[in-house]
Amino acid sequence: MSAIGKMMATREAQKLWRNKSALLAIVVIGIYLLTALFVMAGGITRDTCDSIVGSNKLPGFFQQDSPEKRYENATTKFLSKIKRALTAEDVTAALKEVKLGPYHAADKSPAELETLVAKIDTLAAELDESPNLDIDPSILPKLAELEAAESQLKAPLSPWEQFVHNASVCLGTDSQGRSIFFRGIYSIKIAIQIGLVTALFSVALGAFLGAAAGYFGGWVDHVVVWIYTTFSSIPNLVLLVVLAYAFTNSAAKDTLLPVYIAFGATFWIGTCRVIRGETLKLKEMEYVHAAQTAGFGPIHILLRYIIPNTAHLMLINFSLLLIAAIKSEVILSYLGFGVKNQPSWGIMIRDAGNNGDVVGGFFWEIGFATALMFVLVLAFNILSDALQDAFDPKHV
Amino acid sequence: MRCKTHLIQNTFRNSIQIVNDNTTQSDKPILKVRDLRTSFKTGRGTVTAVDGVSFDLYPGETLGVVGESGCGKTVTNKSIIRLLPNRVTIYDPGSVVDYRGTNLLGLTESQMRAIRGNEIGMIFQEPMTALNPVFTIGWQIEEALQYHTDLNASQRRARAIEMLRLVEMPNPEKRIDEYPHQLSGGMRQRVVIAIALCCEPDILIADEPTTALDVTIQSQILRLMDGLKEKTGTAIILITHDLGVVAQACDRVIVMYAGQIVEMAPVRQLFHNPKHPYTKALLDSMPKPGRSGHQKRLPAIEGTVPSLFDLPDGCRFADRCQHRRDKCEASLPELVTIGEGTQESKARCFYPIGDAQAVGEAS
Amino acid sequence: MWAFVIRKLVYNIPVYLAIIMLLMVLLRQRDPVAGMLGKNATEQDYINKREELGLNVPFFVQYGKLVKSIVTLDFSQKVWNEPGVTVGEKLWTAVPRSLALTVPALAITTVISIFIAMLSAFYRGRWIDRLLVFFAVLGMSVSFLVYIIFGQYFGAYKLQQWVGSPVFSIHGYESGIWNWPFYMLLPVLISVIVAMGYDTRFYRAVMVEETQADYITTARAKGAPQSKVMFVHMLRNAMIPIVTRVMITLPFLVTGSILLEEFFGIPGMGYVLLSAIRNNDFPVVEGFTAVFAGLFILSIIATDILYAIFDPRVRLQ
Amino acid sequence: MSEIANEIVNAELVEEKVLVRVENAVKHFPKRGGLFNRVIAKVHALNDVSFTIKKGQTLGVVGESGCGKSTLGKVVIRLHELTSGKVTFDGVDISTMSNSQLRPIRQRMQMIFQDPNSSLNPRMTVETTIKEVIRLHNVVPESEIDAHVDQLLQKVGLRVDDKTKYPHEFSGGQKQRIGIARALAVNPEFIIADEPVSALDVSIQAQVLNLMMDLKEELGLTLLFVSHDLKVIDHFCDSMLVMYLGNIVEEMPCDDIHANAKHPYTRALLSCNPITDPDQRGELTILEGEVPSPYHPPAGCPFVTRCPLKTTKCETENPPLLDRGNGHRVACWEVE
Amino acid sequence: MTERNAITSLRSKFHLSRRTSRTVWRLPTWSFIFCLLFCGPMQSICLAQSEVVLHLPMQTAGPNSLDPVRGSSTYDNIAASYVYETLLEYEYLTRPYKLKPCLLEEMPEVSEDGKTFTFKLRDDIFFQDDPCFEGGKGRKVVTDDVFYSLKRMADTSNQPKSWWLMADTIEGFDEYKEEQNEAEEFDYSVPVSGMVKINDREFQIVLNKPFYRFIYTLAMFQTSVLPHEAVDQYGLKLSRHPVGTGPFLLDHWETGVQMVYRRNPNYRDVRYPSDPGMLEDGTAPYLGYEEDKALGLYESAGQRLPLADKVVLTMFPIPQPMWLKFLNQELDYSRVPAENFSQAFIKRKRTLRPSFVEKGIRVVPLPLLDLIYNGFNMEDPGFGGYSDEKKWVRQAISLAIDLEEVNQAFYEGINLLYDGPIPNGLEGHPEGHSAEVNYRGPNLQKAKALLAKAGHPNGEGLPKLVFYTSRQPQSVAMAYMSARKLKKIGIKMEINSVDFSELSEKLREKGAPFFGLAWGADYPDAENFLQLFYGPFQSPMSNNFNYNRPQYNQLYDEVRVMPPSPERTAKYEKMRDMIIEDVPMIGSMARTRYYLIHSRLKNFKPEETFSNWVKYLTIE
Repeated sequence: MSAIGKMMATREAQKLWRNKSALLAIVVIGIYLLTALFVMAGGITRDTCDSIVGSNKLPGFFQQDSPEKRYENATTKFLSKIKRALTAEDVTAALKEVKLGPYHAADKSPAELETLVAKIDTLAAELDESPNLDIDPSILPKLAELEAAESQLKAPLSPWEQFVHNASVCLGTDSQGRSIFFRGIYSIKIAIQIGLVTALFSVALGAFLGAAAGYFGGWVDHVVVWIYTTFSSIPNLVLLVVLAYAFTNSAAKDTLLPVYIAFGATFWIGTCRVIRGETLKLKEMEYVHAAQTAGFGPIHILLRYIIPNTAHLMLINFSLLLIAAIKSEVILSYLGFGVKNQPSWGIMIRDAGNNGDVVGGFFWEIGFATALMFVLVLAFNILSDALQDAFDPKHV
Repeated sequence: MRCKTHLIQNTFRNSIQIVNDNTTQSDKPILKVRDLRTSFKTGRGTVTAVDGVSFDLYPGETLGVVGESGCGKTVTNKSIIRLLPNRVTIYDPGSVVDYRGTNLLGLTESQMRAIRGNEIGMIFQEPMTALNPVFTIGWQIEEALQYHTDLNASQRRARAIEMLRLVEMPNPEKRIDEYPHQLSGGMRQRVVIAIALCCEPDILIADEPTTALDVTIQSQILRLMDGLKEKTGTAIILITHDLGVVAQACDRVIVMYAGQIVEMAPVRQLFHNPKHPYTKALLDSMPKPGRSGHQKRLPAIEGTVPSLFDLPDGCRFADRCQHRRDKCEASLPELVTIGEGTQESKARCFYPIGDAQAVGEAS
Repeated sequence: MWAFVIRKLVYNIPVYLAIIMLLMVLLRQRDPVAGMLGKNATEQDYINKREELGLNVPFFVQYGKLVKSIVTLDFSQKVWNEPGVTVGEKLWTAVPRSLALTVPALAITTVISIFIAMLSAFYRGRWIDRLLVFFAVLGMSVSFLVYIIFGQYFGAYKLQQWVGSPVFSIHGYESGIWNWPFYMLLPVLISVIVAMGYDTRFYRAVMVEETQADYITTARAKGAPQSKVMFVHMLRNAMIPIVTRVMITLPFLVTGSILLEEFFGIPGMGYVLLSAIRNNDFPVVEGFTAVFAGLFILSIIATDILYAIFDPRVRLQ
Repeated sequence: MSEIANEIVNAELVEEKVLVRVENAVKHFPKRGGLFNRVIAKVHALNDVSFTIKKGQTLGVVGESGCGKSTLGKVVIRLHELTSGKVTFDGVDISTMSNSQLRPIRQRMQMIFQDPNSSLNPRMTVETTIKEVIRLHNVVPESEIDAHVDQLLQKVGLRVDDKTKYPHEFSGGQKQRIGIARALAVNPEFIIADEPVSALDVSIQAQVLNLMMDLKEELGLTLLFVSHDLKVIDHFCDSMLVMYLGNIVEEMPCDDIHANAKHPYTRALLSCNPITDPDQRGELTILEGEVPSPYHPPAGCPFVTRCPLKTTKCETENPPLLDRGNGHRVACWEVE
Repeated sequence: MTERNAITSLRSKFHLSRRTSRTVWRLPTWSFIFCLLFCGPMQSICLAQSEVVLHLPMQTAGPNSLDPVRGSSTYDNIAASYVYETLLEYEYLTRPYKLKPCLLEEMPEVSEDGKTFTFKLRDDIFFQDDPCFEGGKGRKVVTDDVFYSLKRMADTSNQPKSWWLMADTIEGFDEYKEEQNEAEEFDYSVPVSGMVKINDREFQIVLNKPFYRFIYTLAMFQTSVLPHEAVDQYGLKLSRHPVGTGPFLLDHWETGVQMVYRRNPNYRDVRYPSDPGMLEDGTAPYLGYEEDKALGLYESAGQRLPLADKVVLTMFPIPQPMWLKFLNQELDYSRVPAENFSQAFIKRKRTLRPSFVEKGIRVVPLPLLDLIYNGFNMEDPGFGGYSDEKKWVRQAISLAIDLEEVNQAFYEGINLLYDGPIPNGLEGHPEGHSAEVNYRGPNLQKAKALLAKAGHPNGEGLPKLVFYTSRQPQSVAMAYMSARKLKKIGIKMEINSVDFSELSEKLREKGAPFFGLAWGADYPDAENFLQLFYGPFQSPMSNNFNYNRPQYNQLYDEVRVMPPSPERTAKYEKMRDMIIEDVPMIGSMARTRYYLIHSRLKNFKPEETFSNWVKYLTIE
């Protein structure tokens, strides 16, 4: 990493700093990284993402819910929980357990609650007469009354809870009633994690093997070339899926490890090839000869002279692989081999696609995930472009 | 083969003769460059690579342009033929490149194309890369003919073979169908020359044509160019950093330093009686043959060329000049005529060598 | 040249053997028999089935069998999950359909990308170049899956609603050249849009490099018009990296595109392959990989040969 | 009398002490091809080359590109392995030593490279570059390293403040000075300079040559100086080797090469070198033709294809490098 | 002036003449050429309207095998039922289900002891024309074909998936199976003592015991009748080349994409059911008759089947294209996936949204005979076992899981929750869907109390509960929802999402302590569900729970030979309550399928227990 630090002081780096769009990209990436750190620090937990905050699929600010939707919200989720609790053996204890998103049962006696429930039921029954509430404006007062009664069932939220709740429904919920907003934000962590680990691993492995192959030549070179030719001659899809399958019964199946391995095994090849080529070039540079004549051993030369001078390629490859990892996660998740047990953009896009959300005109889940991913990938694309510009004088 | 030496000697003599004729007959210059000022837009701001260059080129003469890397000699010549990237290049509106009465800087790109290769040919430094590797050399020569002449295919081929013969390519009928990589450096440079000359341009700009070649090949190429000049009467601008090449091949010499002409003189005068301290220092710093200076310190020019981004207000050579005085650092000297008669030379110096005293006291 | 080809082939034999080995080892991490028999099978059924599938013999015997069948170009192994179908039949029906999708996509992408790249390289640094590069990057930043989901919705369904008559099929496949635009053009266009960003950027970098070459200056000094410089001098030299890239892509054409095929109901190789992996249909996966790896190696050799054709400097050794 | 004689002998012994001896050095670069990637052709970079460098001597090697002069330098310092032959340094055969055995020898011999832009690791500061070498060979104790580095930089004419800078922050001439400082850092006895000034501008070239000259005097270095520029060799060296197509065609002291040069190639080189005097222009020997391909050198004398003096004998037999006395050796049938 | 002369001379030699500036091809002109490439021919599809073509969807990549014996999935069933027929079938419109003869002249005669069934085949049944027959003409179906088809279920080389239907049923059949599979070649000509041929049209089948369910078996597609010629001819390829007696022929099959069927021109004269009319006492002849009548299901009464000339069955492994095609009128009907329910429906009334109604789309709901459950392996040392402590732990787990929440989150609340294994509509289903004693969650207090009682307060001392479920994202999400609930009572649950094949493997090995599965009815009898818990049917047979309680087994032995009667129902209820008490499974849910149809589709009354109803469909 110190090599990268030193690189930042060079002319190339200055060229990079002058590039305004690259700076903007760096700022964007920084924001994502901070968000990821925030999530990692427990800012948003997996439970937050999985908890059901409502069946309201449309984002709050987008449009007023239709009367049918309002009716449904008021009469199903929370109400049914209260009703069930009221029939339990230990009513008070059961009431304590009632929870929907941030809401708890109001601090009322079971009798009071029962009256409220009865009131709601009567109102609901009246409303139920109407075949379609959406086209019947006359029911609106009654609906308001219903909602008011229902809200009395719930304990009032503290301002912070209210804020969190508003945030969680600000982009609506997915088909299971989970907050799209929190899932999307949480996925930043997953994306960054997958991207960083995969890219770091692939670049490190590729660079090391590539540099060694290029520098030592001979049988080392033959073996490395042989390995990467072998790996690249198996269709990527087959390799990815078969590798992901290999973890099906292992303890690591619920972690991101299968994803890391599947990507890592396929991604290092490109880097290896590039670094090997560059090493072949660097090997003939005079400063490498100088180091040889000074009497430095091959490992020293490799680590101090060859690899640092491929740092720019590693950096460019790193950002390209990061993009590739984030984008491939979607495909792998679609095929069912990607992230499990936690949200990711891939899963959000897949769910939206599988659930026919798009057909139903419900673009929020796929839209938010795509937008978040788009901005990050775009930023990395711009950055890697800028890096290429800065480090490859021919590229301008 | 030894008899060739004699022949060449004669050739050189003749060429000098012609130059002298031209100048004495005050033949009209074929190219007049006036106050050429070329700037580039870069990431760090605009930089003026050529700053107020003016000179004339007469038919049949070889004009040497000499200077260290980055002094603007290549930019000057690429400005003339307008081969600099349009996007980043700014020609000063006051600059004029007058070729037979037309200002080349004012021409459109398509008008310029009719000039390039046709009226003005160009040879480049790296014969290894200057040829397109995927086409035969014959194709590449014929291509130029295709743009500028009405010859049909077989005539073009005949002409290309003729050109190869002219540049003393052995076995041209066979070689014409070879690819550049099959030729040695010297042979490739001959091909480049053949391309430059196939439409019989009035001016040939040779940008360090021999730098990348070995000395034995260099002398072949120099001889060849001189011979061709003889036959076609083309005026040559020869860019080089090698004073030896200048001494061998040029009639008049322009010495450039940091984007400006610092001295302009006929070749003999320049070598025997340099006016500008830079020219003098440059000549002195060359290792001399013979035992006199063997294993002695060379009179080197200390310091480095100033950055074009950060030029001094005064004389650009001032901080390296052994003769500098206060005035040199304060203001920029003009390029003024020094000397007498036909041996006329110009130098950009307040205190030119030789009559430094005189000018110095006059001011 | 033949010596070169033969040497390359010989050199790649260990690579080939390793590919088959690696794949077989990876595949055999899973037990296909249980899934096939369902849960009601007895131990004896299980043993019988293993025997029938040839899984009862030691690994290296299986390996030898597979290698032998590949060497003799024998694709008559039975597909496990589709009784009565051989691997060969499976591949030969699926691959052409994938090709009908991928070949036009590659061709269109390459042509358009080269064109845009040249335009971009020509106007390098100006707004039109920046715009084109920006769009390329923009296009690359969206997931393939999103393109497909929205492409199908807007490109097939919505378009049909607006136009009033079917323009592109939403889903489905029929063979025949006249059916091609209806069923395949939309998926092809989607994959063109997806791939164009990458290709444009790559080709642009190639072109930019070429524009800086000395011989371009020579050509301009000759008085060559810009069109000749670009389409004759530059393109011919740029053909070398372009050919390399296209050749490297070629073997991947037979894998088809799993996502497009699944969404648009094209029974191509990607579709077959994925369901084969999911259903543990080893013969299909192995047969296909063998073909693919063979193509891959051949394409590497072919690349070298084409290289020599396009670049007279290269001699095959 | 005897005392004087003794002294002379001693002086001679000291003076005559051979530091580097190259015997029958052959270096082939193989070119592979064919069905099984066998060696199908060889570049004859060095073809039976023998010479010695005495302690304190500066030996110049001159020749055109591809004649093997750089290979010669690299073979001596073991950057390339010899195909056959032997290199002895201070009486020790180094051509078969392992890398670790070689390390102490490497401290005593160093190399200066041609291209200042590529001879320094762009990712290391000047200080790191030099210190690294010092540490490797434990030239000075750790505590004195800083002082040693400063001293070195001053010696090559660089500002001490600049030591934390990266190579790209220097001009070409300064980079070459850093390269020299790195070579000197381990206090070597013998330096191979591979075209150290050919990539520099004329004005800078003189600066660097002067510096090397000073250092040579001051440190009593032995040098192998490779260049394609006869003028520089002539100016700088005590004696020189002229190489052509992997062969030494002439070796002679630099006392007056114009008068003494015997080999037709040396003579051609001399006259081709453009002389900075317009009055002397034209007195050139033009060598016709091109250097033959190193893959297929001529059967006889390597120079036969271009030689103005060639006879039929030259076409079949390679002339031996014969001593003509006074340290002058020539390989030519036509020279008496 | 000399140089000028030189030029002139050269010029004359080569006829050099300088050109004036040339017109140049500007770059943009190229763009037009490339644009032209896009203007490929666009064509629209024209469907021949002369024949009746049905476009139906299938929500999967497609069937694996059309061989009745090899096929196992619902999709195999559906695809095969176009071509194959069974001895009996269900009446299309009548509810509750009622069997009627299909290949038979009349319903089989059952002997007094209920063990001997006498059958008589119809005289007009021919196999489809196929090259495997002599002259390519389909021959008449005879008794031997029926026996042959049944015997194929015993031949393990066919990898039959449904032997359990025949196991311990027909006299001598089990022995026959054992003998023939051990013999070198499976000999179909060897007689089975329980299969008695009377003549080519008449035969008897003798059972070991009077198994009542046997009659249902004869309506299941596994017992479809097929000719031995086809098996001989096609071998394994029979899976893709069905030769049956049914109303349709398989025209072509594009794996994973489409199957096209055409009308069987030689199909015997079968007519659309005629309107039974209201009974004399003014009651409907069957459940839902009025609705059927109102929907016009009797408009085609008396018409010859099949009503459609061609059926295009398209596979949709992913929903989006299916939805789009349905909305685009390219499919005649579509199932509404639960996740999409609220997009199409006003949830309150379960009616279609106006936007759908405007398009002329109608909804047809179908409650399924479904059992969705999470099962325990009763032999698992951690959570299996019959001791009270183990039972309490399972009961606690059951009480912790909130099925209603699962229903709301994943099924839009449209699933029916009930206790025990018997779905709604069958005898033995608890009244009000809820048994008197039950352990339906959520009741965390009770769950915690039970855990404590079992000696595991807050889950202490309990191993990790390893749960196996399908790879489907929805199942995984459901599992995690349950895991969160279990965490509240201190039980850790590990979730393994696996392919069905891996799950099968685990179940076969009894290696899955806890697993998610579903069972759909093969025939409308609670026995079909209760047999899941019958001890002798342990893995690898259908009893995945490895539940084995002697009382239960005894009860099962009793009920399986009983005809429908109040006594049998009482026994069903008893068995149900045993299951509820022992908690070998946590459940239950039954789905309701919502079908959307375009108004052009006629006679649509979907059913998933049997699938041969496509022959009744037509479009306007």
